[in-house]
Amino acid sequence: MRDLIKSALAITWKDLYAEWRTKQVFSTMLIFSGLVIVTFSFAFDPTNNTIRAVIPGMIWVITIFAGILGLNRSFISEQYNDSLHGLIVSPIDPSSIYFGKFLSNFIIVLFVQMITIPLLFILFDYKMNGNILLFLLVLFLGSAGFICVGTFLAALSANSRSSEMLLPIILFPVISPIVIAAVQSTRILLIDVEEIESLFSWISLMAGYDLLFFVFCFFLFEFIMEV
Amino acid sequence: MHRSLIWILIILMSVALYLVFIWSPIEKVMGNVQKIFYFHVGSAWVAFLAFGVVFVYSILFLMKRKRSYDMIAGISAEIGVLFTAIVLTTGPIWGRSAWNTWWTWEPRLTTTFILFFLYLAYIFIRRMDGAWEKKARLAAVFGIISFIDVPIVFMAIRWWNSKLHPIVFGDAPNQSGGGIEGEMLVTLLFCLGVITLLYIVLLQKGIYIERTKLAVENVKKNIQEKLMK
Amino acid sequence: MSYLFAAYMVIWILLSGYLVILGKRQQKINKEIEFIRELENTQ
Amino acid sequence: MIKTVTLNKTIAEKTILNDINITVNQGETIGILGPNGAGKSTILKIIGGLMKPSFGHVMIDNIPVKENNLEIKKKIGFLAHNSYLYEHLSPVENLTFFGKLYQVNQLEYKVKELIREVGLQFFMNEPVRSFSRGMIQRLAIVRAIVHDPSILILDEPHTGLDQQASRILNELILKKKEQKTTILMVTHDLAQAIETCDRFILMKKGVIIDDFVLENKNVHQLKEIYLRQVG
Repeated sequence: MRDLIKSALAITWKDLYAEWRTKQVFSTMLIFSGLVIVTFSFAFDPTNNTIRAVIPGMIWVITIFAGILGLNRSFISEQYNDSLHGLIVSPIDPSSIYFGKFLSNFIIVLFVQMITIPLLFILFDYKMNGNILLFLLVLFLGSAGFICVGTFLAALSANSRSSEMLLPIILFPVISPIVIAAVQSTRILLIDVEEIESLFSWISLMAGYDLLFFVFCFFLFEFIMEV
Repeated sequence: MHRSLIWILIILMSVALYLVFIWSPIEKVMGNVQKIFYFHVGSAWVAFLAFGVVFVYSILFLMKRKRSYDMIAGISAEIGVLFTAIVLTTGPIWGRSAWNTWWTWEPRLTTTFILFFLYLAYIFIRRMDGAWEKKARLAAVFGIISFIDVPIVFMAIRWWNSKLHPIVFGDAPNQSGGGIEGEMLVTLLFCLGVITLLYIVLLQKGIYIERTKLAVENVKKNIQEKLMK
Repeated sequence: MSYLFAAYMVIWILLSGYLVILGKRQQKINKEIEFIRELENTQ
Repeated sequence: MIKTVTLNKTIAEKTILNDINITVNQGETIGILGPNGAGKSTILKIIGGLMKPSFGHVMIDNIPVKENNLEIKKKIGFLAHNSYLYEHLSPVENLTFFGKLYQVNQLEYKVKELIREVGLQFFMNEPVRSFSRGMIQRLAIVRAIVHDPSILILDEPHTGLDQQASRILNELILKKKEQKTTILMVTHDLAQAIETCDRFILMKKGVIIDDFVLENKNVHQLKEIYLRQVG
């Protein structure tokens, strides 16, 4: 188990370091998020007061669409020089590849959120008055569930030549519960604070989803890694 | 065996139609339209059943790696798409007449909607390029993941639904068996049985076709190799 | 009444649509078999 | 040391390997030769753990490869046609990463030593992206031996190499051979094979057609046998 985490962290570190060198994925995700925010400003009148109602949805639309850009890259980049085969022949558990990739994708998405969400609030003149810690918890749990299934299905779809098209199609239906839960709990925190007692059932749904799918993806991953 | 099943199916299907249209009483509030519900519910049941079959045979495939398990899962998913499509079209028709709106984001309908996309995703994976072993393995993994997902989807949608829209229409007849009359129940159960039989017949047919296709392909490959020598 | 009619029409159309698809697959296989027979005859 | 027992592999109904039984003793250097599509690389991939056999199994040190997988993988160094290297990382970073996966001791020192050995010390902090094919292949070789494997599997290592890189590679292989490393090599290049290998296995269409020892380093004799058997 310790070896598993060690090699997973080595993979995470390698991915993040390569990303730090190039900043390719990160900058693409940021620019894409910016463009989505601009498009939202055309779609919903930013001076209108009702804009508050769509902010929770925006947060998750940005996270998920930007996230998919990164997920698509995370296993395609391993195909260059067949480096994924290098990971398979090395003495590590296949699940540690999953765990390592999950961590690096998750960290990148959290960084993107750290920039885009404040930006969204500023550009749409939204004043945050809910519980910030709970808000961060919701962001954390929601993104974790999304990336957990996303990393797994990215590895699956990387086997196809048209993986960029395949991934969104197979990913969205599976993550629909986490999207519902994440948007609902964000809405409760940002707008309908009076419904706060139902927030906890949403949070527990997210936590349950994260745990369940992490375990399943973790153990099923070796079937994806066969050549 | 297959042939006799088809005949039994045809006879039972006519009986089912008789029960639905003539024998069973007309519902007082909704009238004739309520009769959609027999086949609607039957199709929904088979859709979920088909997905369950995909799940079971996906697990079996990953353990035993037999091609026939993969075939059964694939055909079952296809039939599942067919019956989810039936649920998704008859649902709105009923909704239109009962609630005067084509679509409501009612939990069962929404779950079926997502189920439809899960099936489609599964079929997309099966249509990937590459050797069958790879496609079968990946599809099986997805079949397992998506089956676990369905109950969570249902739960999430029901919670979301009860928070967003308080139930305006009252319980629809398929949501609670409460006011159902004896004859209606008999008809419903009969229809469930007949549609399940229809599923089995379609599954047999599909598997038979896949098997012959495979056999023909093998023969063709052999002949090709012989001719090229 | 027309809604009921429409609903059952849709059911039958979808079902027979699937049967047509299955039939087409069968046809394709039959053609292949024919083709193979011809190949064997020419040998 | 290595033993394959009735190894079979079929991919999409096509037989790639048909009942392969090879026994390799410690310290042997084996060249696997044969035309394209003979299944040479597939054997290496199965032994290296990259592929699962459809039937049969591999024993390494009398342990079936299925169990205790990770311990066995630590003993194997695998060099494929592709380098497995990460483009955006430098040689040091690449080797350090793989060294970590193989849990190599004194990694930092070892990495520098290896890089010096293949003459890349001036480029050890440049990203691999800017390297030529020959430089990449040199780095790929040391990537495969960073953990001092007792079994070295080489899949067409000489393809695309310039003469100097080929020479460095052969020197490395011979050095490993002196250290009693078992070496399995698939190659098209008979001249390179005879430089390093003692035993040869000829394959055709998924079966072994000949298995002989040739220690006199005579390329012509090898060529003659090859042409007679494979055609």
